[in-house]
Amino acid sequence: MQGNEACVYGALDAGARFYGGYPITPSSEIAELSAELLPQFDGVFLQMEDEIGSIATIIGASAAGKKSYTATSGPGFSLMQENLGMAIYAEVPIVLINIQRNGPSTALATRPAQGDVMQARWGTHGDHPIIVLCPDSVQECYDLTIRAFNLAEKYRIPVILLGDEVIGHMRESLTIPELDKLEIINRKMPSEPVEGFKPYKTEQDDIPAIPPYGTEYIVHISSSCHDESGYSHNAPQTADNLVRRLHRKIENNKADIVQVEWFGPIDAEVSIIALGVVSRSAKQAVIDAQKKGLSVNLLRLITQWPFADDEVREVLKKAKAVIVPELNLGQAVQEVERLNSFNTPVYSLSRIDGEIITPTQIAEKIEEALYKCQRDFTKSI
Amino acid sequence: MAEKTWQIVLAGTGGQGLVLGGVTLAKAAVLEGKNAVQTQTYGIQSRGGYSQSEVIISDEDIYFPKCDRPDLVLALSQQGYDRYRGIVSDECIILYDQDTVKNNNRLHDIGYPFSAKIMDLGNEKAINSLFLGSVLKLCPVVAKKSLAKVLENSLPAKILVVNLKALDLGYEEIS
Amino acid sequence: MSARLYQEYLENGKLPHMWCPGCGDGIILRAYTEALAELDLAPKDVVSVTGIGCWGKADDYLSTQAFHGTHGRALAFATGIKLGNPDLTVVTLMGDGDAVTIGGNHFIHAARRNIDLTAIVANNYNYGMTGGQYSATTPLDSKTTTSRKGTAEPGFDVCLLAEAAGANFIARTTTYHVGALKNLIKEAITHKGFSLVEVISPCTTYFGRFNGQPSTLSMFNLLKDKAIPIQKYREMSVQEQEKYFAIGTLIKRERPDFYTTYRRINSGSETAGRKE
Amino acid sequence: MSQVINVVILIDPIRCKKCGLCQAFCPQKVYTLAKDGTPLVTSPEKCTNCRLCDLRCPDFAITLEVLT
Repeated sequence: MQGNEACVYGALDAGARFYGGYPITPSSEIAELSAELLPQFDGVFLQMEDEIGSIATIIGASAAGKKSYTATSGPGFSLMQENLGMAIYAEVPIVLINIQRNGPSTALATRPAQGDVMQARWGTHGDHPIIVLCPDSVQECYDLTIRAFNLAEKYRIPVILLGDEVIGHMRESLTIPELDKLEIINRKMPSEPVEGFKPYKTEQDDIPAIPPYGTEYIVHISSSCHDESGYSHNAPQTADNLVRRLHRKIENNKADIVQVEWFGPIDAEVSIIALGVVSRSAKQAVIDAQKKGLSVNLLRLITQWPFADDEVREVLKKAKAVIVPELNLGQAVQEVERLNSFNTPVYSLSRIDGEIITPTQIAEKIEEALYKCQRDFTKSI
Repeated sequence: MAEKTWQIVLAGTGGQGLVLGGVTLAKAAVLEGKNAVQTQTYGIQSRGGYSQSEVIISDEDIYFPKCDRPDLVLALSQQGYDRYRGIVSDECIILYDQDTVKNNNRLHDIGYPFSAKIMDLGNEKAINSLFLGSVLKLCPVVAKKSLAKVLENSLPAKILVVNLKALDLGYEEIS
Repeated sequence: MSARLYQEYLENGKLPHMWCPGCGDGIILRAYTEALAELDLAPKDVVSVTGIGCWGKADDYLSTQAFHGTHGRALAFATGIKLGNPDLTVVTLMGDGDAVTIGGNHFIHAARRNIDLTAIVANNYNYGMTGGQYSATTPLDSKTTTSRKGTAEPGFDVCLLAEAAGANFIARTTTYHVGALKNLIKEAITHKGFSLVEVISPCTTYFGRFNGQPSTLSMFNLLKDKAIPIQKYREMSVQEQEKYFAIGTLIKRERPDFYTTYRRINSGSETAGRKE
Repeated sequence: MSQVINVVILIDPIRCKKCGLCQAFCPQKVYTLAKDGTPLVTSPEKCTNCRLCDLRCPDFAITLEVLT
């Protein structure tokens, strides 16, 4: 099965029943399979007029109670940015699958890239939290799509699944578990009386229990600054409280949200930090290095945002050198550098020609890093 | 053979069934309990542009999903041949269509008249079964009967016969 | 006769509203709430979807379910809401900017799909909230804050646009014709498929002032004089028609709405199970 | 023979923005305007409860109550 197809099966098993989207390479298989399967589950597939409408319509459907998703790629993802911010601010859970392609602009439409690392984090205007998950296999396309819906529903926030052309089109075996073995999280419902109900009122967990339209509760959902009632409220304190709470509900739950994978020996001289498809090259590089007697490991960031600060710091603290290979000119590496209070040499390895970084390229970087470590050590004595 | 990781590249032109061929091969491997990863590289043309399909088959976990050390490259177009001729190892077989590709006399070049043979068979769409037969003869990545099984599971009866015939022909005529 | 009162649909505590004296928006909101009351729709069963702009603030004063989205996208949000829960009555409240300028693409496609929802478009021929700039409905040669010497662009006819796109129910009226306004909104809501009520509404602060209509009353008198019932309008010569605009129910069609068609085409597929 | 009905017209001074529409378009001339534009109900006996002022008031400021 293809990665893109696995996303659709994941969405359906997570309970998604609404898709709104606009076809774009290399994500279109997600639309095609959704169009075929959703009616079989009493769901609706809608091909919208553009990506602005696509994200808007799934936000609407989610507000009406349907778990909803869309899929796109770079240019379409750019068009979705305004309403991505709307969903974050109004706390409407959606899942957005972005199968990254080479950019900027139309560029190489059929080739992979990881150029949207920062667009996924900061593409919409204003301060905002976001959750971004990064699959590296067909199995994870399925697993992480379910997880994306679970996190979206639990924290009432859009979750982005950030794949790339290779992961989206790659075919591998997929194991689909029994439905009753899956953990499926649904949004919490209010227990307050209908009279005087305030949809954006929160308890300690900072997560509002907003029911969908169609219950006895009256719900005001707003893209403008709003108080607990959901009605517009422009007081400075209201604006400040709202955005700080949105951040808190994610930051205070990083232990639940952030997932990483460690690969190779626990302690290593050289550590690689990688995302998505590139981590597959990195895994091969780790194995090849082991065969050569070199000490190399990999930290794979399954959750790309919020960033795995603690785990990355641990790597920076222990390793003699860190390599960050990515299919862009160095986006994730900036985050690694941000956390580098240990003066650990950090090497960026970039590729932006539409091909993926090979294990050989990483091996060369490992050797370069080790040589420099050796040389610095020799100089120091 | 147990520990061997095979890398097969199918290169040619969009519409030649290269992706389907790769998927068929990968499915046969999965049927035998092996791991398989299939990827593709294609342009913006659906028909007629350069296209390639890559398959990795192994008993072990497959990490890097692309063929960086191919065992065999099938070249059904000149572009496919030229793209790989300079970058593959000397041991890598390049199996090319001698009707459409001008080869460069590499040691492990093997020509076969795929275009002419498929015309003889009378169904151009069976070309992927033809080349898969030849690929299997040169690289025993899966048993031919596994591949035939995949075809039986996926093809309608009326075209299955010609595909099985193409598979056998491709297998028998290559040495 | 319904026992409901229009006040039931208002957040009375939020009044007085933010609109300028004499602004048509308040009149349209009044007619909308009155229509909901007469249709005996419970506020919980109605979703009012707004965009951005003066009329986009309408949800601030409504006690129905509400969705206040981004500029121009109200119909795209509303499409999702309606398809997410087809039992809801979904009404979008948009200005000329939301509906046919920044949101023009969603407008024609919502009409083409014939989504079962109602669009109440308050057309005041300019962007009131941002200070009176021209929009896609501003008539040629009108003075606005971005066309001090007159616009070089002709404006859209909102109803013709909806007609060409395929809407099921299309009506136009003005804020002077308050009885018709309420009745047309009622009919639009009950008519299955995409329904449009275009309401010509005076912007007394900007558009009127810049274009020779200095007061609220002169603008209302102009609406009274220029608006001609559709039957009478059709009898006019083309030259005469150019001086006026038609009001009333312009188009009424019975094309099946999107959801009905979608379910019909896909009927029988529900039996398939989950792929293993 | 016109039927006489008693209508009490209430104007909410907080909501009213003094646009003058009620006075301008009342078919029965029930209203007059004060110097500052405030509508005054000066001829309530003429009111036929047509409700045009109520429906046309942009500010939800007018309430008509029919006394029986």
